[in-house]
Amino acid sequence: MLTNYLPIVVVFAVAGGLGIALLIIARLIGPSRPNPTKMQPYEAGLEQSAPPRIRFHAQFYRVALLFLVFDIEAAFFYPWAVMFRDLSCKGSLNAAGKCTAGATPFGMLVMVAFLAILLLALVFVWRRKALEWD
Amino acid sequence: MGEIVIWALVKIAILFGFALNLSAVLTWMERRQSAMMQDRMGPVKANISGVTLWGLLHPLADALKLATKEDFVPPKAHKAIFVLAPLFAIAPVVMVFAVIPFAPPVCLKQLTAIAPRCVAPEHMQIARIDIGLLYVFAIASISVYGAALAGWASYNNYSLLGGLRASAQMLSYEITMGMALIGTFLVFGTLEPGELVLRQSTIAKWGIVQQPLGFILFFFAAIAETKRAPFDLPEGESEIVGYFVEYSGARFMTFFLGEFLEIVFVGCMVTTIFLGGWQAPGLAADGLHIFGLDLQLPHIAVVGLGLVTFTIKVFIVCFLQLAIRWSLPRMRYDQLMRLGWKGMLPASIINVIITAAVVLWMSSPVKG
Amino acid sequence: MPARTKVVTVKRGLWENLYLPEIVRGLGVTLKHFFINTLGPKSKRQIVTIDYPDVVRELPERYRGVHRLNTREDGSVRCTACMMCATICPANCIHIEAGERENPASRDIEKFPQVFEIDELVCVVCGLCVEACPCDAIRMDTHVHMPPVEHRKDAVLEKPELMSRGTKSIAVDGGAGPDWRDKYTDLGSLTQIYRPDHIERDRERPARR
Amino acid sequence: MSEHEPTPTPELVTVKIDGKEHQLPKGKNLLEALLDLGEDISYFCYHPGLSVAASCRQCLVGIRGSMVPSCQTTVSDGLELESQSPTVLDARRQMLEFTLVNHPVDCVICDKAGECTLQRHYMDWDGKPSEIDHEKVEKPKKVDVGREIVLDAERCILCSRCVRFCQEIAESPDLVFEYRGNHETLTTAPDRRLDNSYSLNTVDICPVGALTDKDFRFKIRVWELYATRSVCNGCAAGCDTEVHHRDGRIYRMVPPKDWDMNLNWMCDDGRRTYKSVAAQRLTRPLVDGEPAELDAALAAIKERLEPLLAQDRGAIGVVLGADASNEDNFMAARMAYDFLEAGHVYLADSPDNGLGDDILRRDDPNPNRAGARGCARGDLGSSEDLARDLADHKLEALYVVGDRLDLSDETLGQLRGLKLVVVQASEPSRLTDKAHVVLPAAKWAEVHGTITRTSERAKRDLSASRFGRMRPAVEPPGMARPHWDWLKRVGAVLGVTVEFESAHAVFQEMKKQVPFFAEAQWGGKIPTVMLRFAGRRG
Amino acid sequence: MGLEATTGRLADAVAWARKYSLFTYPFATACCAMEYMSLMGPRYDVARYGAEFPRFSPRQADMLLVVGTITERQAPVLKRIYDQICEPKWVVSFGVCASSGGFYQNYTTLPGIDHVIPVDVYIPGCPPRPEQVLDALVMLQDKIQRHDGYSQRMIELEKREAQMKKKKKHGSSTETSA
Amino acid sequence: MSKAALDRLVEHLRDGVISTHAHRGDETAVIDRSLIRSACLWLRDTEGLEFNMLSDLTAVDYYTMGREPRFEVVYHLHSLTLKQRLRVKVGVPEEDPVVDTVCDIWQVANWCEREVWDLYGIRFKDHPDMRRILMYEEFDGHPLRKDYPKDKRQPLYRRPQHEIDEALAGRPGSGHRPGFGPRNLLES
Amino acid sequence: MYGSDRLRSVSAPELDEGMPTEEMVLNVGPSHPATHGTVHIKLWLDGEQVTGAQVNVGYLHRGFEKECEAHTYGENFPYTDRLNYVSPMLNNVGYALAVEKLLGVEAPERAQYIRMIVGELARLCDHLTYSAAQVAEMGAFTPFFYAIKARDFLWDILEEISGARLTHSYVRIGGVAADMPDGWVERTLATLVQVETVIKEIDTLMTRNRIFMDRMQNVAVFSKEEAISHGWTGPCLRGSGVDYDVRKDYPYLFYDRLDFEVPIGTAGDNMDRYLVRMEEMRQSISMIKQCFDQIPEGDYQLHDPRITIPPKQQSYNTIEGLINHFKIVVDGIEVPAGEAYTYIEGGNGELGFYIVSDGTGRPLKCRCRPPCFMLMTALEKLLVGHMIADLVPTFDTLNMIGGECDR
Repeated sequence: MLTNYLPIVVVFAVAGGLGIALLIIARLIGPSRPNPTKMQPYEAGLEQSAPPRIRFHAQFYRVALLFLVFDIEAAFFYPWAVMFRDLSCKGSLNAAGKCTAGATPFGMLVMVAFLAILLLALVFVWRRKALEWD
Repeated sequence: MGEIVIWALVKIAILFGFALNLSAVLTWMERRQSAMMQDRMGPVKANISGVTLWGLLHPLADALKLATKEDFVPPKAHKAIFVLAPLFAIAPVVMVFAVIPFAPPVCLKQLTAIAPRCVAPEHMQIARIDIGLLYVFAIASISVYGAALAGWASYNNYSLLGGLRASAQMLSYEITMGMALIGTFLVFGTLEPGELVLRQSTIAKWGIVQQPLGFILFFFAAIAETKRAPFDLPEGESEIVGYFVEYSGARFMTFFLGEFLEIVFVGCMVTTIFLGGWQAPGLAADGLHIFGLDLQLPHIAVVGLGLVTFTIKVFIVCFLQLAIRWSLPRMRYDQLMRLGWKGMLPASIINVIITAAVVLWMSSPVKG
Repeated sequence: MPARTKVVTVKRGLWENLYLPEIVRGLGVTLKHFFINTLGPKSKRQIVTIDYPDVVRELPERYRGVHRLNTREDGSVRCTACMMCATICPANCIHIEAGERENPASRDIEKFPQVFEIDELVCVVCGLCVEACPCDAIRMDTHVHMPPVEHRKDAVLEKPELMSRGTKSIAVDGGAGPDWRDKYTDLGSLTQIYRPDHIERDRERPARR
Repeated sequence: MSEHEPTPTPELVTVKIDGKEHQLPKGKNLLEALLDLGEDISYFCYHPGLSVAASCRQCLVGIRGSMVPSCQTTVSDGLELESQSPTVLDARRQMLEFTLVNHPVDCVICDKAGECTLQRHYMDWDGKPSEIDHEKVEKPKKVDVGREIVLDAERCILCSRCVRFCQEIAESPDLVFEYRGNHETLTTAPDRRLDNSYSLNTVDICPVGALTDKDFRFKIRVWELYATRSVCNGCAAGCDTEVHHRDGRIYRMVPPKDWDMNLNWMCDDGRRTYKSVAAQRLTRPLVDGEPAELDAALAAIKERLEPLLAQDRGAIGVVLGADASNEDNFMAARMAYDFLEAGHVYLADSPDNGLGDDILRRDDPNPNRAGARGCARGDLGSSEDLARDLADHKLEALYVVGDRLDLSDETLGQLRGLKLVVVQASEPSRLTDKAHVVLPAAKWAEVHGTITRTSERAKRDLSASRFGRMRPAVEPPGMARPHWDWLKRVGAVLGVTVEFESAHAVFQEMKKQVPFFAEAQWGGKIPTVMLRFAGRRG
Repeated sequence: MGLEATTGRLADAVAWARKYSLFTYPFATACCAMEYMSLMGPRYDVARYGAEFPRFSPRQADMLLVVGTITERQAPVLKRIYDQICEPKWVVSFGVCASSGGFYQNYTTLPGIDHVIPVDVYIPGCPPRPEQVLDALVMLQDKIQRHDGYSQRMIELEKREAQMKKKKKHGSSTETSA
Repeated sequence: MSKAALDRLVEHLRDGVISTHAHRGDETAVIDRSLIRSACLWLRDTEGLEFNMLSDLTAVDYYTMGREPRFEVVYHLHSLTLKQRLRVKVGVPEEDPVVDTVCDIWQVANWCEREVWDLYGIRFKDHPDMRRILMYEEFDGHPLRKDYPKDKRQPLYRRPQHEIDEALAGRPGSGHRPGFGPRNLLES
Repeated sequence: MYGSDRLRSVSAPELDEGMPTEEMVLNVGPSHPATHGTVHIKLWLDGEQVTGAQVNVGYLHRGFEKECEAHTYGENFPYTDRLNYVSPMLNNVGYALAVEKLLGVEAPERAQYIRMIVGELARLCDHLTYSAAQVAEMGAFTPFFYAIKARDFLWDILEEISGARLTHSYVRIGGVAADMPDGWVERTLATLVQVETVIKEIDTLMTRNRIFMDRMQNVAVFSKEEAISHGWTGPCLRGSGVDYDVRKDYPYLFYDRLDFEVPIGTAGDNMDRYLVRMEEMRQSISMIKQCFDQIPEGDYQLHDPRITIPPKQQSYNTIEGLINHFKIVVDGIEVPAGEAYTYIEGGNGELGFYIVSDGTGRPLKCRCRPPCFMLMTALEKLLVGHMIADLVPTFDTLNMIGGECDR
């Protein structure tokens, strides 16, 4: 089914081309008249007070870490969510999406367990005040 | 192989024509709509020998002007990243359109037939892949680089702050956005957008009815992803001027365009996932059945109606986004993060659990 | 005796904490405006924009516009270069150079402004010059605002231009004589500052729309 | 009459004014006495420098129930009078109303407006609209009565100050009244014009705008002017004067209002001296006739003078200026004697012109000949001496301060042969054409400084007032500078470091060094004021 | 360079675009800012001309609208921001204080921003009515359509100078070769 | 304004009060310069006076009136609790323009005193941050002194003169006639 | 600078230990959207948090006092207009009252009522502009436009009476420049209805919106004592819970004849300052209506030859009138030597004028006590410890007006 992804490559090419084309046009037809002041960064009409290459506050990194954790975890939900009905059935599904045999809380429980860990993590970071931003 | 590419190009032409035009129209709409909300006229004066087209020429003027504005790269900036950042801002948004189904599947050989049964319908989405929505999330999260890198590379304190805010905000809401949809997947059991639309055949089956909380969470998280008010912190014009302070001309336009493409994309996503996509009430494969009306329509007309429906829905969602953008004040960074992490994320998790429980209960065999 | 003070506060409950209800209420206001302004009946539309160059709004009677110099019966300038306006002008935007008429008739005023310039780019439109003029020469009731200019010197209005907007004034040089009170009683309040009795102008000015 | 002569202290008598007792000198003019007491009394015709006419009847006081003009009354023992009672005030108000009956509605064009006594009195005393309906009498307007003066008879309130001035001070009865009653009109005497050399004082003392100065007429409104106190440089008298100017231009000179050595008077010629300030001026240094930068000019002097300094200092001549201030001459003298050790020091002056009189004017047209002489150590050569020395080739270099050096063509020709001629002058002249280096100098109205005056009064009165003080009214044009400043700079390039910050510093040094100036005073701080806010004028 | 070199229809089209898409950098300081708000406001709605976007980044602005009194202390700030605006740019002096210092003729007020930066359009009035500003905007639009404006002229000038220099160089080299 | 408060101040300071007046109902005390801090503290903290707010702090230059001392620093006190006001002034001579700071008594005085320093050149002893506030650091002189010419500018930036001339086209507008006017108010 | 000892309150001390961050130094202003009017705020930032702030005002110092000292009392009205340019009428009134106090005269009753009416209209304009800026800078543009629309309606009314939209120069010493025009009362009342609607709309859109509340409540809290020590007056002081309104406590004009309440806040945070202003608008509207009910017939100007220019016809036709006219214009109104301080409730609080006269036609000193200047003294304190985004609403609630703060 890799052919399904072929259009995406085309889209990729088109998207990239579009962006680059825009920028090249600008380069070609825009006027240019540099001066020393223009070359300096804008800071509300004053000279830059300090260079912006600094170590940022740790909370920004924290967000990135938390994102990694939660986003990857969330990714696990996707297949589960899609397959949930199947997981919840002992037998197969009928056309109306109902189980033909009986329901089973297996899928549910699996994910609840997973979720519980995730929630625990959330509670942990919450309690550790890692979600405080002021 | 060749045929696929050609088809892809055709669909790209249609969809991009749609998306790009819509985003251009959106800039006009944003200005006219806000004007109407604010008791004023809005842009109307641009004209070509007297023809104003209700101000539709203004976006054209903007684009042309921005493209011909001085192209400026600050010498202290990190040049490569500075140049690449706008690409990062726009390319992912363009790419994610690939999976949006914008019209009913077409039976190429039975265009004039009524309710044809095709063997292999041509799906009106550029790429029909099973993990369509996962693809969306994967690609969409790249766009955070646009703002973050732009902010960092500009060598400017304001833009640095903007970039930091952008990355933190977009990462945070990415999670909520992803989690908010899980309920929908639970209900519909598919990740493929085209399939998702097909399963929302009646209003009662629309995502918004099935997943109201999911809809609200997704909608607002998506607005946050577009960096628009009340979540426009990265721009935060009155505080830090914006992550693109140092960008001029076409590069700035690229950000601008990306932002509007995102709005359109949010419109498409919400339409596809929650509003039944191109499905319209009463629109069936063989024609229109609504309010006692029984209209037999040829296949091509049905497809056309589907496309129109889709467009209208997207417009409505965009309209709503714009209305929100003009009415609400901006949030503060910590409040935004708190809302994301402590409000919407738990809410979405709870939504997942409840939905799962309900689905579980619903899918149990009918007693008796 | 009613309360002297009133404590203002806004309570915060679940309703507010839920974000959405108040957001929706707010959206209600803006959307109401939107729909009335687009779909509503013409009479109810609230768009207040004046489409300026195409639609010109009537300016109020007292509006202080660009200056003008009034003329006498014979068409000469009323101003006698007494410098009252230049004196009171806080911006010193009025420049007058006085001249002397060569052979004035016996009762004519021998002083007149050879140069009368107003730099509208300095003028702060305070109207004090009109108040200070003892000859009814300078007025700002033109109902015209000064147009923008491309060069600074273009904004210096000289005597001919100032006079081109002028009209005959009925105030009499050197006094109307001992019975001036009787002459002016029918003209309403004598004490109007911005609009002393100036009937001709009102008659001559075409209605604007 | 108010000659300020030391009079024996008069006998004080008790006078009751509005029920309050005051001690006043017996026999003194009652109006003067009341004014000295700070009483608020209006008057038009009275003038301390003139005889009493009592024609305006504005200074009424109530004495034993009747209204008497106070200027005509003298202080006597046991006098009881009302000065501020309602009846008196009302009487004055009525007098004012009568005065205004025939006065034209002319303030808009009247040059006196702003310093008009009538205006001031109206505001102080009346302030009510007229209640008289009366056709104003028409009289001649714009009558050319003299060389300098235009008369507007309508405005005249018949106070006769001008008539008295011409008779008593100028001793030239040019003005008279004709007709009587409502039609009484000021006019020139038969076959005469108002042409005496003090005629412009009538403009000053006219309480209204009946007499106006042709030169000043319609140029500017008085309240727009700025007043700077200075000294007239017209002749050796050195009358105190107020220079009225605005925006770098001088419009007129008037005698100061307060009492000083020249009374309230100034001669017509003196008033016109301001014109030379705005005349054609040197604005840049010239080296060999070509405009040069400041440094280049100084360098040229240094280059050409230094060889001479090494060889023959006796061949250097310095010319002091009778038109330069004491400080300038002091600096020039110092340079001549102490540094250059010049062999010849001269004084450039203009010869007496015989225009002097016993009122104010002097024969000597040089403002500061006495001061220049005072600076000199020993005799100064005259310009004839200079011509002679030049002819004898005794000079190699000449340094001239001031504009007054007037040499014959022949002598000027001889200047060519010199190694260096430096002229510090304010105006281009035949001399500057010949000079090697010309340094533009500021004029009297542009500098701080003192001059030594020789008026009769100055000799008699306090020695301090022998020195008149100049204050700058306008900025010097271009690169023009005060003489002393040029001398300082020239000295600096030649290696003399005398750092004077200001003319005041030079003055202090001069006072210390030169006995002639031991008693000199710099004079008080009199800031430039805008006449509009200079207190109540009129 | 680039487009500025071409003339004719394309340049006209670009000029058309520029005049209807004037992003403003409002250098708003004083009283006039109140009228600027009104100008933005529903009553006068400068958006009709497509000039409603205030861009506080000089890189994206086309029109520097100097609104209000500029003091000596602000002069370097104004100059800096003017310099940082990307080409093409226009300057509109809003109100008499910006244009000439108005009635602030004292130790602290700049006697007109043209002592610091070049100005394309001056608007009199203290503060100007929005109508006057709209007039000015129309005037500026005309100016843009004429390809006029201070910075345009400067670009033109620099280009000509560069060409001259090039020609000279070229000419001299040919001479030597000949 | 309050008569009673003024009386109490006079009673408290005795000889420290140089003069008092109540022109147009504004009770005013001119007090000795050295006493200002203690007097202010006393006025703030004494019951029945409770001047807990410093309404305004400014200075006046009496140069043109020729008065000695040349400057006066004026404190407008206000009691929010008792709704009464009082004006306290101290004379400051030109040669030694220093007054004790009151910025720890009322915080607002911090900036007000900076402003007085900036515009009048009166220094405040023990002020923590005696910088210019309204003018720029490069500015020379104190503009509200009467001997500072009104229109003496000290530019931080100017275009090249020929560009200005070109922009003004030789005519800066009639309003801006170059004025020598009041420039030499100050004697040399 | 305030906060030089850098309060560092970090959220997760354990996490941040050993991870020292660098401070970012950021200039906000002089030309920045948040600093409407020009002010320069130098911020030391730790992430988003403000650890130090230095506020530099003075960018709009236009030499008000120096100009006043160079012009006559009458000529100074245009300068006062441009002090607090959001409510020029109030400045006019305050200045006129100060000069009148020095002169020892009082304007006719009708003039005083007109002054109250235009003053309250100006207060409405001020607060509307405040709320417009407040919401717009927090990102909500629609209410901004509504407020500007309402303000434009009010300006139309003010223009009709004074002849200028913003810089009215309408009040005169001894009265006002002209009487109310015909039909003005009705038009004003009609406009007030529209303004009320707008206030209600802003209220609906903003006040209880949680985003707005989050950003306003408990931000920049200022205690009573500190507010008093910092010389705060007006809505900001009342927001901190101090009951002080010049109109109530020291009634000038005829405010003692009007029935109104003084809105008081409780917490002293941004929200309270906002709410106080919103309530004041409603009070102002009611006050204007009361004034219209009470206003008597009569003259709108004193007729004192030493204070007011005589009626034009007298100037044209009689020498007495002309002399009077000349003397007033040229010499100015000669105010007896002395000093006077008057204070009125301006848009931002106690607007005082301290005038010293030396007996001539122009003031020896004309000091304006600028309420915002006093408010701004506290800004550094208010910012430290909050986030950079709080700068915007905090700065807005202080409602700094450059013309008044820097003069």
